[in-house]
Amino acid sequence: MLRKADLQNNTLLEMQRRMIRIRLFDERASKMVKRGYIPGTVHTSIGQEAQVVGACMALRKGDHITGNHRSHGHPIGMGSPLGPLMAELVGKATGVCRGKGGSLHLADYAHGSLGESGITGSSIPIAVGAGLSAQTLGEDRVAMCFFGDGAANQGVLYESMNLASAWKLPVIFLCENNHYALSTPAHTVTGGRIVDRAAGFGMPGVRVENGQDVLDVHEAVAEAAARGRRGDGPTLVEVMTYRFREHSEGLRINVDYRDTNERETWLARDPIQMHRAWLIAEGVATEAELDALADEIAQEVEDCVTFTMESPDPEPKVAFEDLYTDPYDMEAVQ
Amino acid sequence: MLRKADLQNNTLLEMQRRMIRIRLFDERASKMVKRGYIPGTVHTSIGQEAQVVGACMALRKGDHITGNHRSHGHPIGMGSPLGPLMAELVGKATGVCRGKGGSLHLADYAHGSLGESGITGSSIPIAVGAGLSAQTLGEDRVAMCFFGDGAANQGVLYESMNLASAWKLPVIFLCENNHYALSTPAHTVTGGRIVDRAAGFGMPGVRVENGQDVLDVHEAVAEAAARGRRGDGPTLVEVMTYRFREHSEGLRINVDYRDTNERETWLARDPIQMHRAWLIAEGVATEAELDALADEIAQEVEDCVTFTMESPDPEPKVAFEDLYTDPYDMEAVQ
Amino acid sequence: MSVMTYIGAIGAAQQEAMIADERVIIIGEDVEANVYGTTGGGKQRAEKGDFVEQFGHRRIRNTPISEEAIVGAAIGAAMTGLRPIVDLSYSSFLYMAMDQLVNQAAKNRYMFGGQSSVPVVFRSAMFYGLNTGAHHSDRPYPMFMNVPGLKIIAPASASDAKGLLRQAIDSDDPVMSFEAVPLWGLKEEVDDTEYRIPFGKARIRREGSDVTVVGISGSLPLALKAAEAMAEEHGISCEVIDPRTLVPLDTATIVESVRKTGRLVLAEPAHRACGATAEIAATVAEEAQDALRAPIRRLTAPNMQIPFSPALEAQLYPTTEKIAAAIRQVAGLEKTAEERISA
Amino acid sequence: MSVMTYIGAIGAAQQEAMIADERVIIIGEDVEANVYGTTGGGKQRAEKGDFVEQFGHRRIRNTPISEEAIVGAAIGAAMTGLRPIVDLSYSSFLYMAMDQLVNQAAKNRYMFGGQSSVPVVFRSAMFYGLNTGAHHSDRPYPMFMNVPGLKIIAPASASDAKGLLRQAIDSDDPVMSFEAVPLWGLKEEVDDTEYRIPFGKARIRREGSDVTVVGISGSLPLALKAAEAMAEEHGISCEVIDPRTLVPLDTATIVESVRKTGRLVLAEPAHRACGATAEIAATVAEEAQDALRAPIRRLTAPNMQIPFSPALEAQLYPTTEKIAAAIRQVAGLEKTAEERISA
Ligand SMILES: Cc1ncc(C[n+]2csc(CCOP(=O)(O)OP(=O)(O)O)c2C)c(N)n1
Ligand SMILES: Cc1ncc(C[n+]2csc(CCOP(=O)(O)OP(=O)(O)O)c2C)c(N)n1
Ligand SMILES: [Mg+2]
Ligand SMILES: [Mg+2]
Repeated sequence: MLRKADLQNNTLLEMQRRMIRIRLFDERASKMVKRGYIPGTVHTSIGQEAQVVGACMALRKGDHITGNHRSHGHPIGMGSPLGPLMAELVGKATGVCRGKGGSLHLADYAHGSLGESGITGSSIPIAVGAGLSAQTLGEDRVAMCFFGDGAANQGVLYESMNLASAWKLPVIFLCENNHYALSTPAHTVTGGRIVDRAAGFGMPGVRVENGQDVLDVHEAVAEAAARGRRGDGPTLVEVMTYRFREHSEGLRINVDYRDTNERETWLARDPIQMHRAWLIAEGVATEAELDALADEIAQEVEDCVTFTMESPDPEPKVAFEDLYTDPYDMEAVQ
Repeated sequence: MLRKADLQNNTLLEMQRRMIRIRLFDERASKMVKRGYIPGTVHTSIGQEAQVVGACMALRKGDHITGNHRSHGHPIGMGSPLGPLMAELVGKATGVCRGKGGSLHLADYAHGSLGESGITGSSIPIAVGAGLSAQTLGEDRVAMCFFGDGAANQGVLYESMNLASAWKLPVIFLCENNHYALSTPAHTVTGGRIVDRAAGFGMPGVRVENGQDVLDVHEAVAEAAARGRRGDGPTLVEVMTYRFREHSEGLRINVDYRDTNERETWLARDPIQMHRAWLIAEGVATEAELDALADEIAQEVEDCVTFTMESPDPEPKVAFEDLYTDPYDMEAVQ
Repeated sequence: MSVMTYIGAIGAAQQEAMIADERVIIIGEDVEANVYGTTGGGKQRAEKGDFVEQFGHRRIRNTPISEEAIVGAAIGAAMTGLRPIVDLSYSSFLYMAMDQLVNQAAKNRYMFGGQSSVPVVFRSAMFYGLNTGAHHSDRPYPMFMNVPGLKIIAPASASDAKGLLRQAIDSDDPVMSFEAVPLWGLKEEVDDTEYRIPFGKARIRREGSDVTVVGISGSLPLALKAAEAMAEEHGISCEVIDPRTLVPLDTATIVESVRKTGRLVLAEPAHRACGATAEIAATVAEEAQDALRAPIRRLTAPNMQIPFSPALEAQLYPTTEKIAAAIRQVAGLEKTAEERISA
Repeated sequence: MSVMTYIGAIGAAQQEAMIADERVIIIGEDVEANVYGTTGGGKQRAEKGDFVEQFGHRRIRNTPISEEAIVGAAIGAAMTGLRPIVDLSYSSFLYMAMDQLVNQAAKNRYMFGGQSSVPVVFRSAMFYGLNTGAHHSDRPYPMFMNVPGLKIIAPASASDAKGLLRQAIDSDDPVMSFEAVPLWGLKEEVDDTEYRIPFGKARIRREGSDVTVVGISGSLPLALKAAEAMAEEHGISCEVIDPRTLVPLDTATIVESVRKTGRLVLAEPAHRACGATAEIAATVAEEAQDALRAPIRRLTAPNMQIPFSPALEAQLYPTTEKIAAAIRQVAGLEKTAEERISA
């Protein structure tokens, strides 16, 4: 309740908007995988919207993020328009990466997204680099990297945390702890708690226990961002959350690696429903207004699909562009 | 004083023996670098003998170690004979690695040394693997990896600590904190304290503040080894020590990166002198006995040099052996 | 004999080896749930049994996502009594463990003068042509060919996959297995008994006298198809060779074939520069230059990263048609671009 | 003009670029104390000035021993406004950062459809022939040639080192610089003003008509010496070519030369399989097979790790004598082993 005082109503509503955008975009993407419009697979953020949006909205224009394979939420959280994202998933010329990245490698430089990474953990030091350039150039910005509980066991995370800490870089290490890495429960492959790893690297570690609450996440990340901007260095934020779907759409895993009770408990804590109830209870918006918001976004998602399906495929020669900044030289690559 | 009760006199003397062995071996090696007998350079353990010997002597026959570029102390600490080590440094056929490893890549399988590594941090997971085989095969042994304060910022350490912790492997992570990585003071490139990194990976972290005291080191490592053998998993032991010499023999660094006062304070805490005084004070040995011991080792080092200088160079064809276990096939490699 | 898929054959080889030798263990991400299809679990791709039930949690272990430590631990375990198989899933993840592969697995035995041996197998699958984007489409075997001390297998059929992998697991040296995902579903009659295929022996998949065609990994079936089409359409007789192992590489069989045919077409899915076909072409130019009656032709992925879009990706790899065109060209049935211009 | 060593020229290029552009920074282990000799400090190897004093601690930074994070941070910094130079000291340490080099530096711009550019230089030095043992003797540039998206320079002289490195720092793409430690002390007259050498233009170091000799990195001076000896001793006229950049690789100049000479000898310090010379040999076998009047000869390190002992190591690399023997052989002055046997 206290926290509300700090945030404008339109910010509180924008949080809901972005969470619904992620939900509906991902649900639609999931269908499009099943129907074969999207090649390969996608990893949805369904269930993790609060964790994504709370974090992204704690940043400002000019700040940077990097992400991972669970990728659509991050740029949407930063405010990317949906059309070029969906077109990218389908591999169209109008995709945000010209159809060359696909779901796993979304990037939207206009909205601060430096790129998702299909290689788990691999984009973590990229964010450290964005913090380094901010510090060196004296620019007032911070950088945040998203990674999962699984990726938290990649060594590069600790090299990155140490570097950011030693150099006091404005970096936020945001661990999306959804309790599983694919079929592997985090506790079976993780020694200790991730949040506790911060201390040994000389930085604060904060665990958001209720990662389904967008305001809780927002508060923790806003604090970390402020710390970075003050020149006090990096923060590790571990957000406890849950993915509602399978690791990736269409993947069938032979083994019941997630307990039914556990799943149901988490499903009952839907971040969008929770924030909706809160907005109404606090008088920020009425049911009708929130219904209208959801309808509006549903239409936006429809439109992004129409945009996508009406977009052309990239010309074959596009495959031979963008490797280097030099003008395209077909000879050289053949 | 208490600790003495647990150790036999011959163990206490053997500690002194091995420390002096390291000291005299390394001093001799240093001279041989200067005179051009040893190609390249060597990294001595002079000043760090207590840290090395206290750790090695806490292990048993059958246990394993891996090490790093500061490499001679580790096999000597495990009881390796000096001749084949010195011959290896010079590149002779009688070298412990047939002249193919050199100073940075000593290994003595007969004495539990699985190999030093010129790549900092790179031998850490090798020790984890030795712990994995021990656990899987039900063999009652532990594995210890040595690495410096500099290497403690390599990501592979944290992957390894996590893996060993998750699987409860009998591994000891032994950080030789001599306060510098080459010309770089540890505090300038390290966030937090290394020992504090253990907790976040679910294992005990122990810091031996007086790493110049062989008994202190021994105690900490013996405890860690016992823990491993009990099936309680890994331990991180950070030993605070100091190298008395330059990073490597012959290296001249342009900048005074080590404070003179600091150096003198540490030089006054010579691990060999300290243990000698203790042995005499405790009545374990007389001055005369300890002088005789030193003389004996001086002779041993003389002999190992003679052995080395009288040894033949390896035949050129030896360069083409040992790549694979298959019989040597010159054709295949040319 | 029974009909097996390529991926089923890999599972079968692993199962066979685990039964035969208690020291064989499998570690990797999500191997317990058989997510990648080679660690049992009847409903999935591998043919028989659930490995966890059959061999227990000590011998089939899920790992954290820590490729470097996993690979290093496998090396250390191999040096001290186990015979680990590391399932690294995608070949694109090998880079995470590069230091351990190059500086430890490949070098240890040599550096230590033969004191150690490193009996470990690193399996990874090359997903390409499947719209998985640049982070999941690598075919990096040429890099590892430049690292002495590793052995490399690249099976192109189910029966070879089973026999080569079994030989790899039995080997006392580190072996990297590069498996081609486009071949996963390919079926073949495979011997159910234990057999091993020796390393360094190319397999002549088709005898011929006019053109030697070498196909590596996923390019081999395309080469075979192209050869058949050329025989039918033009009466060109192609000898199709599968090197099967890239280290050791049986250049002798290829050179011998070129001495007979005088013409060489090479196909592989890796990038062009310094690829396996570069090595083969160079060796032939050294050892059989006098026998060459036409320029050598390499068909590879260009020196370009892999785009995601289905509209873009497929054009980057060798195809049956491209191989056929190259065969026609070296056989003199098709003019080169230059000849066409100057004509 | 002033006389500079190869390593001095590298320091000079770095200093020049840092003066010219505030966005250029240098990060690496022990760069502040100039331990590796290219970051100023008059008493050391680089020629002038102390970089820390001149450019401050923000622009010359010691890093932790964390190659992967350093390289990744440099990439991220390059994508957001800086132009970092990463000093990785020994080339053998590149493997630690392999994922960042291959999956991020090389792929980002492409995957993101041109949204990013990655103006970063990764410098590393190839220590070989110096008895540093297998962990410090790598010459791994061929691996990186197989990775589209990276550019690679391999200077063989002081003046080329300065001009190529300067071009690399000015480039908006990621460039790897492989420096040859055996050449560190080599002196040459070097232009003191700012100049850049364009990538992809081989340098013909000696014109000739009988045999084309290509030398890469540390092998180039040996090739030049061999060429001189052959001219004196046998009147054989060698054309000696230094590709200078390996990506892009100027095969056109080499092919043109082979069209003139009909003979090709290649020398490089890397391991043989899938080396740069394999790529060049393959290209020539594709594009100038008809012009070849003798087999191509490659001189490389064998597919063997590097031993420590001085009694063992030197024999593994190309030498002036070996290059000379190969020249004699392709020129028909020396019989091949086979010819000797059959004669
Ligand atoms: C280096 C690397 N290793 C393995 C994989 C395969 N992989 C993709 S996602 C995934 C699980 C990731 O788990 P986590 O980091 O917790 O993220 P989540 O999927 O739970 O959001 C794995 C193992 C990969 N993409 N990259
Ligand atoms: C991967 C890698 N990076 C860098 C080096 C170069 N190097 C050798 S020793 C050293 C310093 C190591 O410091 P520390 O780990 O503290 O060990 P110490 O020398 O102090 O015993 C460095 C940077 C190396 N050998 N390997
Ligand atoms: Mg997870
Ligand atoms: Mg140190």
